Amino acid sequence: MDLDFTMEEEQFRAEVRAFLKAKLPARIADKVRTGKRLTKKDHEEWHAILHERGWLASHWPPEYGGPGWTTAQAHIFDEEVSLAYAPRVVPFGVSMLGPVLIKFGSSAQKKHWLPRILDGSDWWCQGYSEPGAGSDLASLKMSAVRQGSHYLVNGQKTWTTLAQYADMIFCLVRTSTEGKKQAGISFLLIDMKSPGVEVRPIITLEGEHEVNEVFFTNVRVPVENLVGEENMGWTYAKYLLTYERTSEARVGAATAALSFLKQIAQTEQKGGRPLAEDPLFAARIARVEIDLENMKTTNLRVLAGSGSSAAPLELSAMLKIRGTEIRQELASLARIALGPYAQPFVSEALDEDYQGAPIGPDYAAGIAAHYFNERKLSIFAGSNEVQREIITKVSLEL
Amino acid sequence: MDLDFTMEEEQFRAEVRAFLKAKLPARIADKVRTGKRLTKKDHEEWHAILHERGWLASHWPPEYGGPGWTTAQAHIFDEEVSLAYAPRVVPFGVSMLGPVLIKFGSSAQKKHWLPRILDGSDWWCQGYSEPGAGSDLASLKMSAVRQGSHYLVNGQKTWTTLAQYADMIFCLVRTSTEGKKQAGISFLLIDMKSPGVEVRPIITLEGEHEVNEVFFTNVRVPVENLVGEENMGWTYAKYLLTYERTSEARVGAATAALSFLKQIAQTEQKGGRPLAEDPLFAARIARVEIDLENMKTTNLRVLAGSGSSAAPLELSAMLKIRGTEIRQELASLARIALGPYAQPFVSEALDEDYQGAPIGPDYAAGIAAHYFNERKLSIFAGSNEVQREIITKVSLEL
Amino acid sequence: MDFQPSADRSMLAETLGRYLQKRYPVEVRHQISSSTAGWSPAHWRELADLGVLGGLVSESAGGFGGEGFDIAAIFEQLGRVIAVEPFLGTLMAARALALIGGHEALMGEVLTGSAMLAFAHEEPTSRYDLTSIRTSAKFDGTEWILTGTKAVVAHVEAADHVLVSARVSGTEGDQTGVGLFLVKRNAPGLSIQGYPLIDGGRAGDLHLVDTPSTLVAEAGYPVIEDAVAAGIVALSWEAVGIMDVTRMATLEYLRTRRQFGVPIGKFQALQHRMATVALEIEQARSAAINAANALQGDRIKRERSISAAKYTIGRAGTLVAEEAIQLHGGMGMTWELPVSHFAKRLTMIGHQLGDEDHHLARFIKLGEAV
Amino acid sequence: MDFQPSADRSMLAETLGRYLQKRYPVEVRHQISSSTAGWSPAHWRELADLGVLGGLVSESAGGFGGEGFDIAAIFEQLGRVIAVEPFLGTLMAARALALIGGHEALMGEVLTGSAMLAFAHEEPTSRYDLTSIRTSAKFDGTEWILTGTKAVVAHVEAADHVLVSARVSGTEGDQTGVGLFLVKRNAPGLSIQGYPLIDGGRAGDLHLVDTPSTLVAEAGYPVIEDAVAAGIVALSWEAVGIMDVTRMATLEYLRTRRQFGVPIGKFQALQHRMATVALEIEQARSAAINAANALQGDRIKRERSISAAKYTIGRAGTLVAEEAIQLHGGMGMTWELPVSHFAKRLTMIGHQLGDEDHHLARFIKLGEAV
Repeated sequence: MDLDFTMEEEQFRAEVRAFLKAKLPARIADKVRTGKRLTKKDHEEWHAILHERGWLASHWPPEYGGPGWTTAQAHIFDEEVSLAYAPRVVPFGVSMLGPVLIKFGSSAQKKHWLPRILDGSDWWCQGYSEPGAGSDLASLKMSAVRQGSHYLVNGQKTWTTLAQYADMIFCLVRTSTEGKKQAGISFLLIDMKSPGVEVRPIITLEGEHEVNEVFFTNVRVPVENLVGEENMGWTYAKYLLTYERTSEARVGAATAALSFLKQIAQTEQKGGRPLAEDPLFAARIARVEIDLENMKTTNLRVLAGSGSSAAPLELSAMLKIRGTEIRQELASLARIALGPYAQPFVSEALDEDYQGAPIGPDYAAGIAAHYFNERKLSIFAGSNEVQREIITKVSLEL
Repeated sequence: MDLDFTMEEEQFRAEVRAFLKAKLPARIADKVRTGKRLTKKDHEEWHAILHERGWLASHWPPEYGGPGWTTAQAHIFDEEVSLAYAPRVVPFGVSMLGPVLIKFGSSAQKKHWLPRILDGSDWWCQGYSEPGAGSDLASLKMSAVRQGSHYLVNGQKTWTTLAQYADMIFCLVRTSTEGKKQAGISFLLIDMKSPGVEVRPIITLEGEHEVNEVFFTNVRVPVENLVGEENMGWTYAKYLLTYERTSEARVGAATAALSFLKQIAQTEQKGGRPLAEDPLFAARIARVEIDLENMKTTNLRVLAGSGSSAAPLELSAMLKIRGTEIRQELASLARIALGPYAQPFVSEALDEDYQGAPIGPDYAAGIAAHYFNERKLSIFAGSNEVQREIITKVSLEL
Repeated sequence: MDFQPSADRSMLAETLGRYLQKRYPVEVRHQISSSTAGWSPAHWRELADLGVLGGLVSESAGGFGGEGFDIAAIFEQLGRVIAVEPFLGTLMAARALALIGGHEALMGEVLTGSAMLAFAHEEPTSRYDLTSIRTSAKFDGTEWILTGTKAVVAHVEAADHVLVSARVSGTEGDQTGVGLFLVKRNAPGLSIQGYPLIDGGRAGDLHLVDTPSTLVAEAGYPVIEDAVAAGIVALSWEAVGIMDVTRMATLEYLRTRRQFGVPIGKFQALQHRMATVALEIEQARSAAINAANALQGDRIKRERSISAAKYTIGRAGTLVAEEAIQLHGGMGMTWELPVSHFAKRLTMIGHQLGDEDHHLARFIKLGEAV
Repeated sequence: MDFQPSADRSMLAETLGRYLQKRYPVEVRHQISSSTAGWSPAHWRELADLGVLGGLVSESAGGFGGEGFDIAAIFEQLGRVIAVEPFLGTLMAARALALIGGHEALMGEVLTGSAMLAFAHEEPTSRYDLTSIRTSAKFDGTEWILTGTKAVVAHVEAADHVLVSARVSGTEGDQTGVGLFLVKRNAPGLSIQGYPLIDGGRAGDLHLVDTPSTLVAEAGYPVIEDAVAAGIVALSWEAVGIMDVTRMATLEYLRTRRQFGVPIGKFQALQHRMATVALEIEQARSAAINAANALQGDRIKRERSISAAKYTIGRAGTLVAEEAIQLHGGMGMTWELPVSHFAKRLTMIGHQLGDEDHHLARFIKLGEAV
């Protein structure tokens, strides 16, 4: 057993750092660090920078444009990118659809869509949840009826992140109502510019527009946009969900958030000394820091244990739960650290061009909103209750 | 609204204190405070002292020998008795069977049994749980078949506290297997000296003999020992269980345990200062102290709200949960406070006549054993899971 | 012992509750909250006319209440509709003036709703510590001149007069040497950086540069402590009101939302969590009762009960808010559902007048003094 | 990165595991535990013959192990049978001697099982603080004379030699001036108050009054810290072994015990709690891996990982023990079921070499040093 990285791996880390220092725009990193709003352009800019270096799709095989990294390298990259406060690459194309197409797509689909994901031609979003199908995803109703060379699609998706920017959406749709509810689902790629597609914003509790409802009314989708076989979509979805969960450990992001929290706790004062020295607050930070240290190793165990990214289901469910708990706790502690200054919230202050004076400490503007926004972590991508069901059924065999 | 006690009530408190000072044997109080073993004789002695004063059956109506106290007086008495480290009166006769007989017993039963409870002629124990019927109490199997002037009883009870001392046991028995499982249960009083009754000790994890299995083989029980009507025992049992739960708040006992914990924390040293000044340990004590202060008021709300001891089911379930959690936490903190000296355990050191030198601080001998023993609190008298079911069904209507 | 509210208080709570339930539904609340003012002078005037403001202070100061359970009755109702009106600042400032005595004219205007008060004590670096006052007060021979900054003063933009604490002598951390001053909203050297709050309504940072003021108490600390204690009783009962509504909304959702073919309230894991939520709410209610009961009592007992309550409300409030959102699933994350706003307000109560850790440490310290 | 144990370590773990599973079932364990000695010289000798003891120390000291993952492999197996044999004291004392060097003859006897060591550092008032040493060492011109008391020394009655820390200079709390001494079991002035432990086996308080001894290290503190770090790696892995067995036993009970007509494992509220238990065990395993990995490293990193692990094991251990008892219902409270003894041992590991609070505070302090 050896948890330490090899010399080559540490060299790679240095290379990543050098790249980030040279290429990550300070303007963007600063936004990420202080919880400011990223524009569509910000995302595209960083996407393009990574693509240019060939480091965008870290988990793709080299033949499709992946960098061919080992698990350790991918892990190091994730950690460094987060610590440098780079934006998270919007995952729907690169991290979600990409792997599904690579594993289940036709050659034509791979040839057409994968390069467009890499070069940013298509902004993808994900059409999974429906109003009546949240945790019970397989009960989804949005229908696709084959009519010759196309499917006629009707229904609704919800919680669709950044659909307002998207060119394309990949959807789970019902192509059959026979047999088990999981059996009649297909995986379909839909052009957001198709007639009959309508996006309506959902404003979240902190006032942001990040997620949407997407309505489909008699939308025509060419049959070549079906991925894999008809009625086999559940298999692809499960593959993707496992993938999504593992990535929800988000070790790098948590490490960066911890580092930011420590800075705040050094700056905020309590009784004439840094808040970081208050025994109760210091204990709160230490507890989550230790949880994170432990989770880092659990994460490495998953990565190393599998040799690939397909992790044992139990540990990956645990990583989703603990990973989101840790990030929620970090968001909570940052909020608590602010004291009374967690209350003010000027939404425009999160925009780049905001000219107003900061209210309270200059890092305060987005922290409470971020805390409320992060409540989503334990709800989305398979709620933490669903993860406990997975642990119960799969591993505990109860 | 007014939480404070009246002048008369405070006068009553003074009277109770004077009585305790004069009559509670120091030898016995010391055993209770330091977690030493109480003998059967100790229990009987204290029982007789209370009986002599007329303060034994604080919840019985005066016509049966109760003191005729108000709710507030009973509460004050409970608090003072606990704070003085008096033993808890063994509840099976006085607090459990007594109220059932008073409410559901025949005149003959009341006339015969109630005085014998008061004067200690009969030591009662409780025959509820069976090996296959724990949380699912109503699924009990011990059978009583009517044969002329007696019932023929067969079956087994378990977790029977202090059955080794008991003269009598009150049992839930099955007199019918028709209809719902709750419908065929009767409430029977059985002489422990009857042929066919066998008591076998259960040794608990800390090595104590407090609970037992009781086996019944063709035991003949006179029909006049049936309480109330045949097949109506579940009603009486539920009445008793509510009673039991309310008392499980045990505010007085918790207050005494908190006071003992604080003494320990003042004595134990950490870094050259009292452990009580360690910020993390002080926070642990303060959290449970606040929980207890809150529960005291919740308990008073239950008592005052009902005007009698029959509390709303929801709050009484909450009191059982939080009351046992608090006492478990107090036991846990006392254990933690001891540091390494929680480990040694000389069982004989808990006996009165033990001559050996104390190991570590003189209060240490029984603390870890007490912690382990107190794990039972969340299991017995309707496990805390069963209480949550009650809250769910009765009050939340889920 | 008596847990029945008095007839007067029941009537006050009923009157206010009926008004708010009818006239202050959540859409109206959102409108008021997002308005430029961040509160509603019209409602304020009506509530004053209903006599609600009189419940905040004692008879001797022109009101008819001012005891812990009067404050409780009012703020519980405010919590049930997450009202954004300037009750908290009014309560604390008016209570302070009432304790000091005098100021009858101003108090009269306040209770009829024609003058507005704000209470400005907390500073940018004081972090809930009531003695951590840097704002300075100097007597220039003619009048008292204040210089300093007060942080996140609730509805300060709305105030005609601001009650400001400032250091007359001593250094930060001393209880002695803290005076209380009345500052007019239009006084020279006074400026306000106003802003909306994430849980609704508005507050502001109050900047004072050589601002003339009127001294109302030279040894102001005991008054401040008492006023803050009343503020904490108020926040605790506001939280109780919010928690009760949140609990009902969540139960309703659990009973109606279906997943896997059944209402999600049928899932035992969620049931047991709701049982814990319900239990914590009852504990919080008891803590709020204790605080209200102790408000009139001996100082150490009062302050211990106050800190115990704020700690309890902080802990329970976070649990209730987070569980309400979680059990509502995605819907709990939306602006559209009222529950999210109840959750935000509940969380932010933890940032007013001291958080969980602050009051736990304070409870311990007060215990050492016993 | 490599999470595969080496072939040597796998073999060691397998050999030991096979032996213990076969020869050390719980009835035998109880017998040994309640015997006068509180351990089994016969098993000890056999385990020595199997070469297990050699895994405790490095090659340079006559063993073949001594790294974190060697210790891990051994103690995980010991945990799985809650063995009461004197491994912990032997590990710490032998590791200390190995670090100091020399003492080849004694080490040889120890590794063959013919001499027994104990490690006596903790004192009645030191409460896990490694620098809180009052036992005094004085050189009387001929030899070193020790006076003081050592608290709850594991299996001290069994020892032929006790490695004792004592203060040569400085005062309580100094890292400097702490020496290490070897004391013979039959030395004059040495007495032992021996006793059984609530989780099995025996320990004792060691009283020294002008007891002659042999100095083995004058600047002993770094050696003590390292030996204790190794002890914490050992306890962490013992706890991991215990938790795995406890989890399996509880799951088995949940699958077979029926209430309300179904196995209680079908109740979702219990399922979700077991999921949390399983999660915490995996986190604890990761913490134990981190500690084992760091044992060979830089001091601050090592001590942070050590304190993080002991904190984690303490927290997870209490949860696992308490949930195991609770989910077993009344049965978990009985002496008869092995799970109660696993729970007791798990709980008591929290009382050895520092509890949750101690190591959390230490983790924070070490962090400030970074």
